[in-house]
Amino acid sequence: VDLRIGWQPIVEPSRVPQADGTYEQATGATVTWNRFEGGADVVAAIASGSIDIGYVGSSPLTVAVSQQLPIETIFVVGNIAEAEALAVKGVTTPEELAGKKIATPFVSTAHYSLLTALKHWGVDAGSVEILNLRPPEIAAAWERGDIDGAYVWDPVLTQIKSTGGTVLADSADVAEWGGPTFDAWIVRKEYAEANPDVVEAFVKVTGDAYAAYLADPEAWNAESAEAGKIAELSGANAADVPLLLKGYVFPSLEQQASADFLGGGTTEAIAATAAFLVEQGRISAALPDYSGAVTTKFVEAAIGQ
Amino acid sequence: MTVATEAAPLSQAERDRAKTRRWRKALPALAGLGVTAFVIALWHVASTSGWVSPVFLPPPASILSAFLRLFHTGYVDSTLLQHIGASLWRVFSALFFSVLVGVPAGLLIATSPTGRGVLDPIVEFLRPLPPLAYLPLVIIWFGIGETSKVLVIALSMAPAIIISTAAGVRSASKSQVNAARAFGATPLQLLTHVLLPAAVPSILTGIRIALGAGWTTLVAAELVAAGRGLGYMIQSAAQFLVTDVVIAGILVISAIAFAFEALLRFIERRYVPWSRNQ
Amino acid sequence: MTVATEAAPLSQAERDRAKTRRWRKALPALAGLGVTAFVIALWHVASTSGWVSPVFLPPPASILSAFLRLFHTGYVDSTLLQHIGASLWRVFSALFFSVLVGVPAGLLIATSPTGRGVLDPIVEFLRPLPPLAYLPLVIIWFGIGETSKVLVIALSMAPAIIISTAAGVRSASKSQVNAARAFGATPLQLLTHVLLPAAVPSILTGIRIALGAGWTTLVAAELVAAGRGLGYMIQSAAQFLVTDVVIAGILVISAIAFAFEALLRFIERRYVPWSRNQ
Amino acid sequence: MSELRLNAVSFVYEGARTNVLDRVTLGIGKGDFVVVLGQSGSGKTSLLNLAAGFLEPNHGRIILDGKDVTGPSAERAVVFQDDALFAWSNARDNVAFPLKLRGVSRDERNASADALLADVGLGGQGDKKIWELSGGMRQRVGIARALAAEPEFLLMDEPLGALDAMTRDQMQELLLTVWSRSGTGALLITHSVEEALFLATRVVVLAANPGRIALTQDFEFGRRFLAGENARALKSEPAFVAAREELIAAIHRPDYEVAA
Amino acid sequence: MSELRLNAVSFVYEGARTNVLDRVTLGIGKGDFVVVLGQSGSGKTSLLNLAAGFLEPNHGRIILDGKDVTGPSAERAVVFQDDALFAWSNARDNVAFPLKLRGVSRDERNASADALLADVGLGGQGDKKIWELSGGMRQRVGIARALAAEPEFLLMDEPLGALDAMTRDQMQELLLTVWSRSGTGALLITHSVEEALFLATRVVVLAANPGRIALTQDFEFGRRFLAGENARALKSEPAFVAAREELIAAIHRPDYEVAA
Ligand SMILES: Nc1ncnc2c1ncn2[C@@H]1O[C@H](COP(=O)(O)OP(=O)(O)OP(=O)(O)O)[C@@H](O)[C@H]1O
Ligand SMILES: Nc1ncnc2c1ncn2[C@@H]1O[C@H](COP(=O)(O)OP(=O)(O)OP(=O)(O)O)[C@@H](O)[C@H]1O
Ligand SMILES: NCCS(=O)(=O)O
Ligand SMILES: [Mg+2]
Ligand SMILES: [Mg+2]
Repeated sequence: VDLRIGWQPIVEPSRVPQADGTYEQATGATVTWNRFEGGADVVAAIASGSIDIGYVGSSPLTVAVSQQLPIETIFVVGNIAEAEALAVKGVTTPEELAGKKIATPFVSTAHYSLLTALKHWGVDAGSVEILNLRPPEIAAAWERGDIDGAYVWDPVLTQIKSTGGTVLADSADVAEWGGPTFDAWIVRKEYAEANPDVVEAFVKVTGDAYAAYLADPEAWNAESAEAGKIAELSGANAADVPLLLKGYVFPSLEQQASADFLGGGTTEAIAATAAFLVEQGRISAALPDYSGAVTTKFVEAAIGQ
Repeated sequence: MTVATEAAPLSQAERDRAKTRRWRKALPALAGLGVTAFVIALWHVASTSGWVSPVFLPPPASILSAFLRLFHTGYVDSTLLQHIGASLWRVFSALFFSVLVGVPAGLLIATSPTGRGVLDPIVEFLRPLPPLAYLPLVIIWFGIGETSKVLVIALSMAPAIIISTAAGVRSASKSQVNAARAFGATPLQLLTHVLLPAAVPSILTGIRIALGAGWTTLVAAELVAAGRGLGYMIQSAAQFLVTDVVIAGILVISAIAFAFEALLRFIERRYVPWSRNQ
Repeated sequence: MTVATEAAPLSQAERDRAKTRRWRKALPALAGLGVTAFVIALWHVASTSGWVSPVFLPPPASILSAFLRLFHTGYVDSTLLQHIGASLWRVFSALFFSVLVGVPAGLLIATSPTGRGVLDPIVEFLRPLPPLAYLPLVIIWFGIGETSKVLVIALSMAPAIIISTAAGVRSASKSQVNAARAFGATPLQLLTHVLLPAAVPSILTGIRIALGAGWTTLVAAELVAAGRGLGYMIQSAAQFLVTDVVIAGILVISAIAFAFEALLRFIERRYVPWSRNQ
Repeated sequence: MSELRLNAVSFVYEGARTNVLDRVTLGIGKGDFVVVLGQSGSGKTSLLNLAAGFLEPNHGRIILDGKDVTGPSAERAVVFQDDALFAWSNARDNVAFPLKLRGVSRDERNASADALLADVGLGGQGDKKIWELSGGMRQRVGIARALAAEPEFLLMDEPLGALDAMTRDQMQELLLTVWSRSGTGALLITHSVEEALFLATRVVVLAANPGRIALTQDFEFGRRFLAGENARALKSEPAFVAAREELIAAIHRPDYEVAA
Repeated sequence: MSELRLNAVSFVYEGARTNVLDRVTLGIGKGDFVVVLGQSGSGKTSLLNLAAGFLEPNHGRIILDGKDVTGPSAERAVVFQDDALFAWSNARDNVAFPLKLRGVSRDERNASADALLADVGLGGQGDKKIWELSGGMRQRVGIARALAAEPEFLLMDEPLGALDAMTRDQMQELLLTVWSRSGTGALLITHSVEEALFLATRVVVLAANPGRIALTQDFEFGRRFLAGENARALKSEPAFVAAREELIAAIHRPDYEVAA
C-alpha cells in the first residue's frame, strides 16, 4: 500500500520518526512525504485525493469539514499555547489596541485567536487595524515600525519579543477564554476505511514520539540528536528547537482519547470555530453537527497495541 | 485629368465573393463565441454531474450568483467594485512607473554600450527574482503601504517592457538610422524621431505582456497588508474554500485584462498601422 | 582576376583608432563590473553599519558562508545542487511544454482567423490568471505531483511565448509571404519555411521573457508539496527567518537565469544574425 | 493553350477614392512575352500583384485556364520590385527555395541553384548572406529564384532596374533564352523602353489615374535575336528606334498624366 | 573651398577575405557633381557609405574640410538605394524630417515639404502613407527628403533607378538645377551612362574586386544644359555618344571583371 502524507514544517515530536523512517517500518506502506506551507493547501490536496493523511490547523480543519469534505481527525497534535501570541509595543492594556495596527496571517489559527481575544476583551475588531501579512513579512514590518503588534508564531514571535515586543496574550490564554486552537492530523475517510491498520500504525508511531518527548522534554536539548533531526527537516535552527517545542501542549495517546480532545473537546472546538467564522462572514454556514469529523477509533486501537 | 470610375453593376459571382468575404470576417468571432459556449457547457456538466466536487468547481450558475452577491454585499469587508478599484489603481500605477522606467531603460540598453553595461546586469538580476521571496526586503525598505504593492507589481512588469523596447529599437533598420544621422539628428533626436517610433509596436507588445504579468503578480503583492483588492479577495476566499468567489474573482481579473488587451490592440491598429503594412 | 591586397603598414592614427575601438568594446563589461562592485560595497556597508538589520539583509560575507554551507551540508534535507537540479528540471520541463504549445498556438493565432478566434480568448483568459489564486484549483485537478508544479510554471511562461511568436510571424514582410505562396508553398510549407524562420528572433525574445517569468513563478509552484527545489528552500528559510539562505537562494536563481540569458543571446547572435543586419 | 487572362479588371485599394486600375483586359498566353510600360505610380505593380493573385480585383475576373484565380500558386512565379528575399538564408538557399518546396533533394537543388546563380553572374557567391549582397546582386538572386521554380508564367516587376548596362544585357538575353526554351508566358514591368522592345512579343502601355491600357503593340525583335540576329544591330534598326520614340510618347501622353 | 575627400581608402567587410575597396582616392568639392559608374557589386554603395560616414575605412582617411570624418553629419545628406523612409509617417512628414530636426516650425516645414513633393512630381500626395506609395514614388520621396536637408554634400545611391524615362529626365533636370543653385557637392551612383554624362562634372568608373578607380573623366554636358542648351540635342551630340561608348567599355573592361 501507499501512504501519502502532507506535513507542515512545524517543530513537533513526530519529525523524529519521520526522519528515522519509522513510519515506513511500522505501517509497512510506501510512504511519500509532501510538505505544505499552510493548512489550506493541505485541505485542497486531501480533497483532490493527492494525499491520504495531512497536518492542518484548527481553522483550515473547520473550513474543510464545514464544506463537507469527507475527512476525519485522527490525532490532535496539541493545543497551541505559547507558540502563538499577540506581541505588541506601546500597548499595555487591551483597550489601547483601538486604532493600532496589528498584523496576523489571515485564516490562520493566530488570526482566529486574535479575533477571539478581542471579543473576549470587548474590543471592537473594527476599531483595530488588522493587517494580513505572512510571518516573514510581519518580522520585516515590525522591524521597520510599520505595525504596533502581531499575533504570530515562532520564530517570528521570538524575533519580535527580542526587539521590544511584549506579550499581551498567548493562545493558552485564548484557549481559556473559550477559543482553543490546535493542530491535528486528518485522514481521508475513504483511505481510513480501506487501510485501517495503516492509519492505526501511523497514530501509534506518532503517539510514541509524543510519549518519548513528554517523558523527558529536557533531553531534547539543542545538542540532541532529536533536535538535529527536527531542524534538518523543518529548516529551523537546532538551537531554537527546544523553545519551539514548548510552544505546544502535546497530549499523550491516553489524553487524546479523553473527553478533552478527540473524545469530545475537539468536536466542540471545531463547532465553536465554525460559529465564529460564520460570524466573521468568512464561510456561509456551519454544520449542525461536527462529531462525524472526529474519531477516537485509531487512538484507542493504538493504545490497545 | 482624373477619370471618374462609376461602379459597374455587380455580377452574381462578385456578389458571392462579397458574401464569402463578410462570412470570413465574422468567422473568428463566431468561433470564439462557440468555444466559450462549449467550455461553459462542459463546465456546467462537469460540476453538476458530480465529476468534480462543487467545492472545487462550482457550477456556472453559482458563480453568477456569487458575482451578484459580491457586487451587492461584497466579501471580506468590501464590495466587488471597491476591490476592483483598489486593484486597478495598483496595476495601473505599476504600469505607469514600469513604462516610465522601462522604456528609457530599454532605449539605453539598445543604444548605448555603457548603458547596456550598467543596466543589463541590473535588469537581468532583477528579472528572475521571485516576489514571494523578496517581499520581506521590500517591506523593510518600503513599508507595508501602497508603495510596496505597486513596486512588486511594477518589478514584474518592467522586464517585459525593457526587453521589448530594446528589441523594438533594434528593429529600426540600419538605413533608417543612417538616414536620420545623415540628416544631422542628434542622438536625442535619433531616439525620439526614429528609434522610439520604430519601437512603438514592440513596446505595445511589451505592455500587453507586462499587463498579463502584472495581474498575475497582483495576488502576491496584495499579500502585503492589503485590506482591499481583487487579489486579496481571491486569496481570502481560497483559504476558506469559497471557490465560487475565487472563480468569480478570477473571471473579473480576466475580463478587465481582456478589456485592456482589446484597447491596446485597437491602439495598435489605429496608431501603428505601418507595423502590419510593411 | 582577383587582385590580392597586401596590408599596408598601419599609420599612428590608424593604430590609435584600433585602440579606441578595443576600449569601446570593453567598456560595457567594465561598467557592468563597476556597478556590481558598487552594489556589493553598498550592501556591505548597509548591513554592517546597522542601517538595515542583519536579520533582513545579512552582509555579503555571511551570504558567501551560507552558500558554502548550502553546497556542502545543504538545507531542508537536500544539498544546494539537489535543490538546483529539482528546480532546473521543473523550469525547463515547463519551458519545453510552453514552447511546444506556445509556438504552434502563436503561429495559429497569427495565421488563421479561426485559430485566432478560438485560441485568442483562451490565451487572453489564461494570461492574467494569478498562480497563487489558482494553485488550489490546480491541486484539485492535477494533484500535488510534478505535473502541477510544471503546469503552474508553464502557464506563467506560455503567454510570452505565444504573443511573441504571433508578433514574430506578423513581422514576415508581405512580399516574403507572397513570394513563398507564388512559389507554390502549401500553408504548412509557408509556416515552416517562411513564417517560422521570420519569427525566430521574436520567439527567442519571448523565451527570454518567459524564462524570467518562470523563475519568479517557481517559488509559488514550490509552495505546493515540494520536497526539494530552490523555491522550496527559499520559502522554508524565509519561514524561519534564515535570511542568508534566502538571499543565497535568490542569487543562485539569478545566476542560473543569467547563464541561460547569456546562452540565448549567444544563440541569437550565432544563428539569427540577420535580425541585426537588415 | 494555357492562358492567364485579366478580364475587365478594376481595382481600388481599401480606403482610396480613385481606382488604381480601371477595366483592364489583358491576356498572357504561354509563349507570350508581355512587357508593361507606364509612368511611376500608374498601377503596374498593382496589375502584376493582381495577376499573381496577391490582390483580389474589385470588379472583373482573373482567369487561368478557364478557372478563376483565387490566390497565388506555383505555376505563376514572381520577381518582386523590392527583392523579397529570405533574410535568414544565404543566396543559394534562396534560389533553391522553390525546389525545396517541391521536395527536391538537398544535393540536387543545391546543384541547380548554383547553376542558376552562375547564369545570373553570381557563380561562387551562393554562400553569401542576403545582407552581404549589393542591390544588383539581390535582384539577380530574385530572378534566379523565380527561374528555379520553372513556372508556366513568370511575373517580373522591374527585375533589371539596379543593374549596369552590360549585366542588364546579359540578363535580358538570359530571360529571352529561358523563356523561349521553356515556353513560359512572361509578364515583365520595366521603365526601359529599349528593354521592352527587345524582350516583348507584346508591349502594353498603362495610362495613369486610373490605370488603364493606353496602347498595345506586338513586336518581333526578341524572336529575331533568338534566331541569331545581332542585338546591337537590332537595337539600331530604324524600326526599333521609331518604335521607341512612339512608346515614349505614348507613356507620357499629356492627357494620361498623373493628376496633381 | 569645402571638400569631401577620400584618401587612399581601403575597406573590407568584417569576415570577408578580399577588400571591397582598395586605395580609392576621390575628392568632391562643392560645385562638383561626381557620378560613379561600375558593375553591380563593384563597391559603389560601399564607397558612398564610407563617404557618408556609415562605414569606417580600414586604411586611409576620409576628410571633410581638413578634419577626419568619424560619422554621418548634417552637411552630407543621403538618398539610399533601398529607400530608407520612415514607415510610421506619411510622405510629407518624411520629407519634412530634416527640417523638423532643425527645429523649423510645423507650418513652415509642411509648406517646404509640399513644395518639394511637387518638385518631384508628387504634388498633393503628401498625406499618403509610405506603404501606399509605388516604388518610384518612394524613391522620389527619398530625393525630396534629401533636398529638404539643403546639405553641403548630396550623396545619392541610384536615386532614379525605378523611374520611367520622362520622370527620370525631369528628376535629372531638377537635380541639376538644385545643385547649381545651391552650390552643393554631389556624389551620385547610377547604372545609366547617359545619366552620368548628362549630370556629371566628373565621372568615376569603379572596377570590381577589389573596387578601385579605373577611370576619371570630366564633362560639361550638364553645365551646358543649365546654360540653356537643349537636352535632346546634347545627348545626340557625337561627343556625348562617343563618351558613352567609351564609358560602357571602361565599365566592362574584361580584366576588371568580377571573379567567379
Ligand atoms: N554588409 C556586407 N557584408 C559583407 N559583404 C558585403 C556587405 N555589403 C556588401 N558586401 C559585398 O561588397 C561588395 C560590394 O557591394 P556594394 O553594395 O558596394 O556594391 P555596388 O557597387 O553598390 O553594387 P550594386 O550596383 O549592385 O548596388 C559585394 O561583393 C557585396 O557582396
Ligand atoms: N498598399 C497601397 N495602399 C494604397 N494605395 C496604394 C498601395 N499601393 C500602391 N498604391 C497606390 O496605387 C497607385 C499605383 O501604384 P503601383 O505600385 O501599382 O504603381 P507602379 O506603376 O508600380 O509605380 P512604380 O513604377 O513607381 O513602381 C499609386 O498611386 C500608389 O500610391
Ligand atoms: N499552525 C497551523 C498552520 S495552518 O494549518 O492553520 O495553516
Ligand atoms: Mg511598381
Ligand atoms: Mg549598390
